[in-house]
Parts: sequence; structure tokens; C-alpha cells
Amino acid sequence: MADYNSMELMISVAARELENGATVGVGTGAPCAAAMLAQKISAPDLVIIFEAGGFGPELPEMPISVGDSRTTYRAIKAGSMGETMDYCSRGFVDYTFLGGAQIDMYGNLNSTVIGDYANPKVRFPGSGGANDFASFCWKMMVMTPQDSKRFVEKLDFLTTPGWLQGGNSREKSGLPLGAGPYKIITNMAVMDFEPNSKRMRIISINPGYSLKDVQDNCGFELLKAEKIADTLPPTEKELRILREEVDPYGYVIGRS
Amino acid sequence: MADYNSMELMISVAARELENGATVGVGTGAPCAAAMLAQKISAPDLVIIFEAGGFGPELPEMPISVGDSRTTYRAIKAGSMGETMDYCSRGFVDYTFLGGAQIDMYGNLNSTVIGDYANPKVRFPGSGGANDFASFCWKMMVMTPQDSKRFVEKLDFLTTPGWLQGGNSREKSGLPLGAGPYKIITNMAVMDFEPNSKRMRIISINPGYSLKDVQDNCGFELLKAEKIADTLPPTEKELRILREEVDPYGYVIGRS
Amino acid sequence: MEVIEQGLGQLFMNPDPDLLRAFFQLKDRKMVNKVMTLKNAVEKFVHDGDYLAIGGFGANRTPIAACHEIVRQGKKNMGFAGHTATHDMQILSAGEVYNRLDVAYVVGLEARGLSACSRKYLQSGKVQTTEWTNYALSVRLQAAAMGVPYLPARNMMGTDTFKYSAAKTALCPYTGKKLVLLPALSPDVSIIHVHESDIFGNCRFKGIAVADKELANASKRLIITTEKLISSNEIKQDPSSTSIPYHLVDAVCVVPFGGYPGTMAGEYFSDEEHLKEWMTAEKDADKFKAFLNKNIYECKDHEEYIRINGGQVKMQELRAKELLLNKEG
Amino acid sequence: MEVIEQGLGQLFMNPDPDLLRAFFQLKDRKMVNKVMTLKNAVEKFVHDGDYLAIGGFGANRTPIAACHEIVRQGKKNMGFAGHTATHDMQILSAGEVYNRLDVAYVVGLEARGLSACSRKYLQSGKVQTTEWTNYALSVRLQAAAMGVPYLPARNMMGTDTFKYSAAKTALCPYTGKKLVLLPALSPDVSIIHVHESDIFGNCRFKGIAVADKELANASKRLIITTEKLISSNEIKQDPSSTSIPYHLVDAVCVVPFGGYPGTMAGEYFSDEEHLKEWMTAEKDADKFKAFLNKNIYECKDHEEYIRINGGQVKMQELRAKELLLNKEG
Repeated sequence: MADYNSMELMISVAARELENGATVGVGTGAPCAAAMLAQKISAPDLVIIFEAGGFGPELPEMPISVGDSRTTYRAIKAGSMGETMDYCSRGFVDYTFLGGAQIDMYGNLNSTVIGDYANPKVRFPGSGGANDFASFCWKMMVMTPQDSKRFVEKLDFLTTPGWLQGGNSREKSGLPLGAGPYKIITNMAVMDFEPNSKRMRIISINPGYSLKDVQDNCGFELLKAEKIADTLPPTEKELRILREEVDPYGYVIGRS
Repeated sequence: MADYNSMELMISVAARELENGATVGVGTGAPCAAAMLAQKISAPDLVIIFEAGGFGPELPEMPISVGDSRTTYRAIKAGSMGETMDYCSRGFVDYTFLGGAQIDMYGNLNSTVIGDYANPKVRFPGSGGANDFASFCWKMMVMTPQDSKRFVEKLDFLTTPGWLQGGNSREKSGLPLGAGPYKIITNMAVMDFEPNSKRMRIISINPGYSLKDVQDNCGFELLKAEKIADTLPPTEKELRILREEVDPYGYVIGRS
Repeated sequence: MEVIEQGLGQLFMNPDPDLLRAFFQLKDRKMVNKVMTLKNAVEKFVHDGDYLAIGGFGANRTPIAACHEIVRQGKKNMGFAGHTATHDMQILSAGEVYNRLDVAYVVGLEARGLSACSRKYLQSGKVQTTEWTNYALSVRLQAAAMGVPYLPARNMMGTDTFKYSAAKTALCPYTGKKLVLLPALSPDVSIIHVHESDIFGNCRFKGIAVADKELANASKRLIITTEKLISSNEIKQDPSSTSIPYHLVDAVCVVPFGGYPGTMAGEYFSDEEHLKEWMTAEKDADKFKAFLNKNIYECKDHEEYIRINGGQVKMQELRAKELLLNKEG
Repeated sequence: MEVIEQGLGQLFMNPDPDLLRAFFQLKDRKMVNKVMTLKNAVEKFVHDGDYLAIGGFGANRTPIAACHEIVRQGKKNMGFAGHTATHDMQILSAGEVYNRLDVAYVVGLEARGLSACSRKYLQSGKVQTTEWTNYALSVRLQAAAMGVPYLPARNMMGTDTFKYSAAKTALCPYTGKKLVLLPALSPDVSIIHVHESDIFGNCRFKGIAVADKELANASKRLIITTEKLISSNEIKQDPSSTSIPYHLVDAVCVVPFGGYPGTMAGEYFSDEEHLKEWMTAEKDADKFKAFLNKNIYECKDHEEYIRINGGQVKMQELRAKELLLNKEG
């Protein structure tokens, strides 16, 4: 079996979620790598969308900014942020990948502050386009390292909507119906959300980790699927394409 | 003195209202001729705007449609209807010329139906962009032949806002503040609106007509300015440019 | 949100953005060859009872060939966005295609006068109308494009245009000012004529955009008629110029001179003689029937329509007129 | 219109469209030569206390030279639209130019990490912040561009981003659905960097538009920095390509490489080494002071800034990188 690191695992697992012909709104880094990998393996017609206006590029290499020229290289359209987000708002975008400094059991994300808002210990960038993508795209996913400081009982600030307070709270919030968090992919496991409570639930565990590891590195109680699978590790092909074609300089996967 | 017809008079009088550097939203026909004449005589920097998206063209000849290619010939921009109307909505457009089958004492216009709405005697085009231009542009003007069938006590349908019911009714309607009808130019006279009542008022009478003619050909009582001037007839220069350069085929002025 | 006033007109389309989202969620986004005949496209994507919108402005960059095909196929009971509608509406009225009409600009052909046929049909009692303005319909399409149920504006208020619309007014919670709220309009099917498209539906038009970008974004189904095909490579080499991206498009129909007898910016000017023939024929029921038979019902397609109305010689004359070649000496 | 919820944040600009209309009514629309130095433009059109917005996205097509000039002139107490703000905000934070901030994306430089300087300034208590999202700020500019006090949207709801915004929610009178109402934002002054402009301010940019068309339309005053001048004739020969028409523009400043060290689509890629130098220098107060003195305060203009950071040799390297020339073998 191939040697791989946890970033390579997460990207490979994420890429498998993206079916051919789907649309995905991504940022720089791991999400973009996952989308590029999916295009090269199983989803050649996956349409990659950047919030700044790039639509359907043939990415020649990893962009460093979601607005740099790579995001419109041989693209279908170089448009505006309004056009792109309108497109998400009216239901054309299937997936998005987001992240944050904190995540809670309903998949809500914090990328605004640690500490009190008025007097923060650490100021982060804020929503950017994350709140927008999470509000509009049908299925929101997260790739993140897992630890109890990041997976918290209560967010310091709810920047980006997951299932809000669970149950039907998102439905009642005014956000578009039917959209919400879908999968959380960490270095230890893959989680989805239990359909009624909308609480995070373990559905598969990554090679080398135990159920206890996963729970111990989470600041809230995780639900467990009836059958918990073993996450399939990256294949030789996935690793080769990821290392040689998607991220040859190791910007994201940390190898070069 | 030069020989001229009433259309030539109205266009010449209208053109004089358009100062250099102003913006004017026009349709086809006489309004466009007036704007073109103004550009060639005293307002070279007059910016002509068409609702379909043409912005600041150097009109090579009279357009037959407000969306035909003449409206973007050597233009500043070929944009969209939304862009053009947004531009009007946020207060960038000084003048517009409109018309209709009926006009009332407050400068309201009907271009929708004669008779009952549900069962009309005659169906006309409706607002088109007229209601929009009249709502947004600062000073709305009308060029029209004058008779009692057209200048009526009560419109069959109020398509396009003038001063509505007069007084401060327009201010209270929700329409942008400070905009409204400015001058009505007919074959017989020029009218403005008395500032408080917002009723139509004669300010100058065209050569060959009397005050009585003007009132006799109006279905409501016209106010009279303290001093009523004599409308200056078209000059030789105005007529020459109008006939030779603006409308050489006589589409609008009826000469060729 | 307290409604102050409400128009008496009927709202023909549900402005609920979640319905639109549910539709677009399932719309196929694969980049596949969508080239087909106009006949097939109209058969497949234009259904009796659908709400229809036509791109362009009046007789400028308007998919006239598609309007003929709709009439030829005898589509009925449609809703129609009478948004800067001129010759397109004249054709659809001749076929009595629609029975519900959002009015912004109808029955007229601008400086050319009024269409007797459109007027007669509207006065027949067979058509239910709701009043709007050109900008209002553009904003209504923009609302659908943005995935919201309405957008506010500052026109229409105080008039009968509002009274016979299906709009509402309400106070702005920031300024206390009264605004008109324009409900989203998402046509079931729209047709837009463009200068060039690739086989997937990535296309470009030139000159004024009118409300065609909003329309393309707002519509559930979209038929493109194009003057010509270009390679997908050409689109990708200049993505700043893409007017409409492929995923909005259901069919690409190659129809040279597809806007004739209207104007196509940079390509051909309108055929004013033929438009006058229309306006004249309309005034006499028998003549008009014969005229429609000749030009639409018994006409196989747009190519034949052009051939019987002057063919390539006429097209070259209209090109010269469009390009103002007479001014070059 | 009944407000359901209301954010706790402060609304820094009055969204009343009649105020904007009154301003634009008096704005000069004559087509006059507006070319001036960046120094003059900033002196004339950027005032202490004004609300400022910067075009582009992050460090892409961003008027960096203008940000330097604002800091060099010591502008203070400004409001700032932290809309996809990255390196521009880093510069303005170094000069402590603003004290009111609409936050959408701030303190970060995307994949490059967080700016110690921006973060420190935001954590200093000297800056009042109100939270939004990138799309929300784009829509707020669009509202001002449309001359309406707000536009509805469906983001932000249910989150602290809403709670610390100055937005409101209300029910849609057509669907009964809850919507967020985003108040119009009309900056006092904005700066946009473009590829080419004529002397009047008719200009074009390439690649993504971000929210720059909305911004140009919404702003009371607008400074254009341009890579180069082109003739007005060139604009008029292709009016479909005009990005911003002249009447919105107050000043045209010719600043080659005006987006450096950021990316300019089709011209030059970002200088990642120099951006890293910024990020490193920020971490040490003394070093940063020296760095700012060298690169901004004691730097005459953008030409000098470029000369001391690699000059034309570096610019040609960045051009090769932008054009992916290494992939051509």
C-alpha cells in the first residue's frame, strides 16, 4: 500500500464525492486540489467555480488567489462576483468546500474571531464568500484536521451557516431550502449529518485511527452511523496524479 | 423669415432646451431629432441615451428603433437596458422627451388604452420605457400637436407619471424626489408647470397662434404665466441643419 | 412586511425562488453537443401553456425564425413577456399563440406604427393582460436571476400602470420611502438570437445586451439561435467575451439571418420594405391569411422565407445598409 | 414593512437614493481631459473622513499604487469597504488610514496567510467593524447603482455574521419567506485599476470583473489608474467592450504596473517574494517601520517603488509567469 499523508488522504476522499457534470464552488488550497483531482480521475466535466468570477477554467496549475488569472485560464466565462453568486443563489451549484477556525456539531463554521467580538483575542478574515457559498450551494463539505480546539461545543462566532441549531432550524431561518452541510472530511474520519437532528455523525474511519481517537479529538459528542465503514485510502493513481499533475510543487500536500 | 412647418418649430424649440454637457434619454422620431439638432448647434457634448442600451453615440442618421445599430454607432458604450435605466434611476439623466395619446393638466400621459382597460376601444403599446424615463429623469418634456382630444381633463389611463394629481402628490407617491414634467411644446405654444399647483401653464405662444387658439385646443383650463412670451421661430441655421443634416429624408419633419 | 398597495393584475408566474432552485438543481450541466434543428428545438422545449420570453429589443437581434417556427407548429395558450415586443409579438399574435400577456411594450413597431393584427388580437378579449414597464420586466428577470422573489424599484408608483400590474408597494425599512416591489419572473422557455455560439451553447452577441443576460439567467429552458457556429476553443481563448455560458442553454440552432427581417448589429439592417408588407397585409383578413400562408405556414424554414423575400441579393443589400457602406462613397 | 431582526452593527453610509440622486444631478458630465498625476488625484478626490472602496479582488487588478499614495499623504479617519480586501487593506492598515470598516474579507491574503499588521490594527480597538459577506457587499453596491435603498438576498440569515451586520430581515410579501435586506452602499470615493483608458475615463479591463462595475456605478467620485492610455477612437470603435464609461470618472492616472505587487490579468503575475517580504517585515515593529519608509514614505512614486524592487527585469519575469511562458518550453 502506498505511503501518503493526511492531506493527500483528505483530498482523495473529497475528490471522490464530486461526480461528473456537477458544479463546485471552491477556494484556493485543498478544495481546489480536490476538484482538480476529480477532473483528472472521474469527473472530466466537473465545472469549477470561483467566487471572484472565474467559471469553468482548465486550471493550468493551482491558483494562489481565487481571483488570479489561473481561475480564468481557458475558462467558459470570466464574469463578476455578482454573476457567480447569483448563479449559486438560484440553485446551479451542487458542492462547495469551506473551512474555518472552529466547527460545531451542526457544521456551522467560525472564521471571524476567537474571543469576544468587540474585543477579540484573534481577528480572522470574516466570511469572505463562505457564508454565501454555504447559504446557496446544495451540499457544503469541509476538509479539516481534527482536534478538540477546532471541533467545539460552542463557536465563538457563527460566521457561516451549517445546520444552525439543528432540526428544522435552518429551514426556518430564511436560507434557501434543501441546502446544507453534507460531509466533513478530517485526517481521522468522514462524518455526515443525521437527517433529523442534523447532528454530525461518523460514517467512516480513516486507516490508522479508531472510533475512540475520533471522539477524543472532538469537543462534542459525535453520533455514529449504524454501519461505520473503513475509509478507502488514496489509490496509487490518485496519489500519482495529485503529486505529479495537481500539486507538483507540494503547495497544498506538503510534498515536492 | 423662413418658411417652416410645426414639426420643425417644435424640434427647434425643444433643441434649445438642451444645454451642453447634459444627458437626455430619447426615443425615435422628434425627440431624437431635437437631440441631434442640439448637438450640432449648441450642445456638442450632449449625451444621448437610448433605453435599449445605446449610450452616447455619434448618430450617423436617425435610428428607426431605439435598439438599432445607429444607437451605438461610435458610442461610448453599448450596454444593457438595466444599466441604462439604473443610470437614470440614480439621477444621472437630466432630460427626457415622451409622448402619448392623451395628456392632462399635470403632464400625466396615456399610451395604454382608449376606453375601459378591460375592454378597450383602442389598445396602445403601454408604457415601454416611458414610465421609467418619466419616473427617473429630472426634467420630462413632451412635443405634441395640440388639440382637445389629446389635451384632456381626465386620462382614460395614466400610463406615465407627470405631476400626478398636482401639488405634492408626486412627492408623496414614492417616485424619486425633484423629478417631473418640465416643458410641453406643441404646435401652438410652450407650457411649463406652475410650481405650487403643478398645473400646466402657458409661457410662450408660437407665431401665428393666439392665446385663444391655445385654450380652445385644450380640454382643460390652462394657467397663464405673468408674462407670456412669443416663441422664437426656427432660425435659418436651425432649419438648414435640421433639413440637411439631421433628417435629410424627412422621416420626422415631413420634408425631403 | 406590510403591503401598502397592490396591483389588480394577475401574476402569471410564481416568484418563489425555491421552486426555481429545485428546477436548476436537476438541470443537466454536462457539456454536450446541443446542436439541433430549430424545428426539433421548438418541438422539444416549447410546450403549449408554457410561459415564453423572446430576447432582443423590438426587431433588433430578435429570434424571428423561432417565432415563425412556434406559429408553424401551432403552439397555443402560452404566457408571453411583452417586453419591448414588436415584430416578434406581431408574429405570435398572428398565430394566436398566447393568451396571457405581461405588457411592457406591445402592439407597436416603434417608428413604424402599430400592428393591426396585434391590436386586434389584444382587443378580442382572448388575452389576459397585466401592465408593467420595460425596466420593470428587466428587473423582474434580474430578480429571478439573483434567486430572490422580488427586487425593489422606484418606477410605476402613482400610475394606472401600477394599478393594473401585479406589483405591490411597501415602505423601505431603512429610509421610510415607498418602493414598488417587482416580483421575480422566470420564463418556462426563452429564445435568444446571437452572433456566434459553440456546439455546447457558449455564445456571444455584440452591440446592446438589452435584458438578454438577465433573461438567459432567469429562464428554465433556453433555446439559442445563432448566425453561425464557432469552435469552443475560440470561446476559451477569450472568456471575458462570453455573453451566455453553456449550462444555461438547452438547444443551439444554427439559423443564418435568423433575425431577419429585423436588424442584427454589425451584420444586417432591418428590411423595412418587408416589414411594411406585413403592416399592410394585416389590414385585410384575406390578404393577411394568404400572406401568412406564403411566409410562415407553407414555408419550410427560415432559408425558404429568405429566398422568397429577396434571397442573398437582399441580404447583401441589408448588410450594406447596416454597415453604412453608402457613406463610404 | 415590518422588520423581524436587525443587526447590531453600525451602518456607516446613508442608503437614501435621493441623496445620491441629488449628488449625481450636479456631477459634471462633460467629456473633458481628466488625466492627472496620482498624487494630484488623491489630493483632490480623497479626503480625510471619506468612505473609501478599492476595486479588484484581493491582490488582483488592485490599485496598489493608489493605496501607497493614500498612505503617503497621511489620509485618516476614513471608512473602508473591506470587500475581498487583502494587500490593499494591509497597506491601508499600515497607514492607519481608516477607523470604520465594513468587513467581508479582511486581514488575510488568501493562501498566503494572515497579515500581522492588519490583524494588530483590527485588534487595537481603533477600528469600528460591521460584518457582511463578499456577496453582500457586492449586492449593496448594486443597490446604490440601481438607485434603490436596499436589495433583498438569501444569505447571512441565522448567523452571527448577520447579528453583527447592519442588515435587517423582513418577510417577502409575495412568498412569505424571510429575506435579508441589504442596504445600499455608495462610497464617497473609489479607485479602480484598469488595463486601458482614454483621457476622458472611458476604460476597459479584462478578465474577471469582480464587483467593479457595481462599484463604478455606485461611487460618488471615482479615480481610475490605468496601465496605459488609448485613443478615444479605439473606445468608440468597439463600444460593446467599454467596462466603465467616462461620466462616472473624476480622474485618470497613468500608472504602468499600478497593480504590482499584485496580479494584472494578461499582463503580470503577483510578486510572491515581495509579498512575503511584507508579511515577514510586519512581524517586527522596527523592521516594519524601516520597510514602510523605504517602500512608501520615502518612495516618490510607484515608478521608484518598482525600481527598488527589481525594476524592469522583475516586471518581465512576472510577465513571463503570468503568461505561463515556462509551459511553452
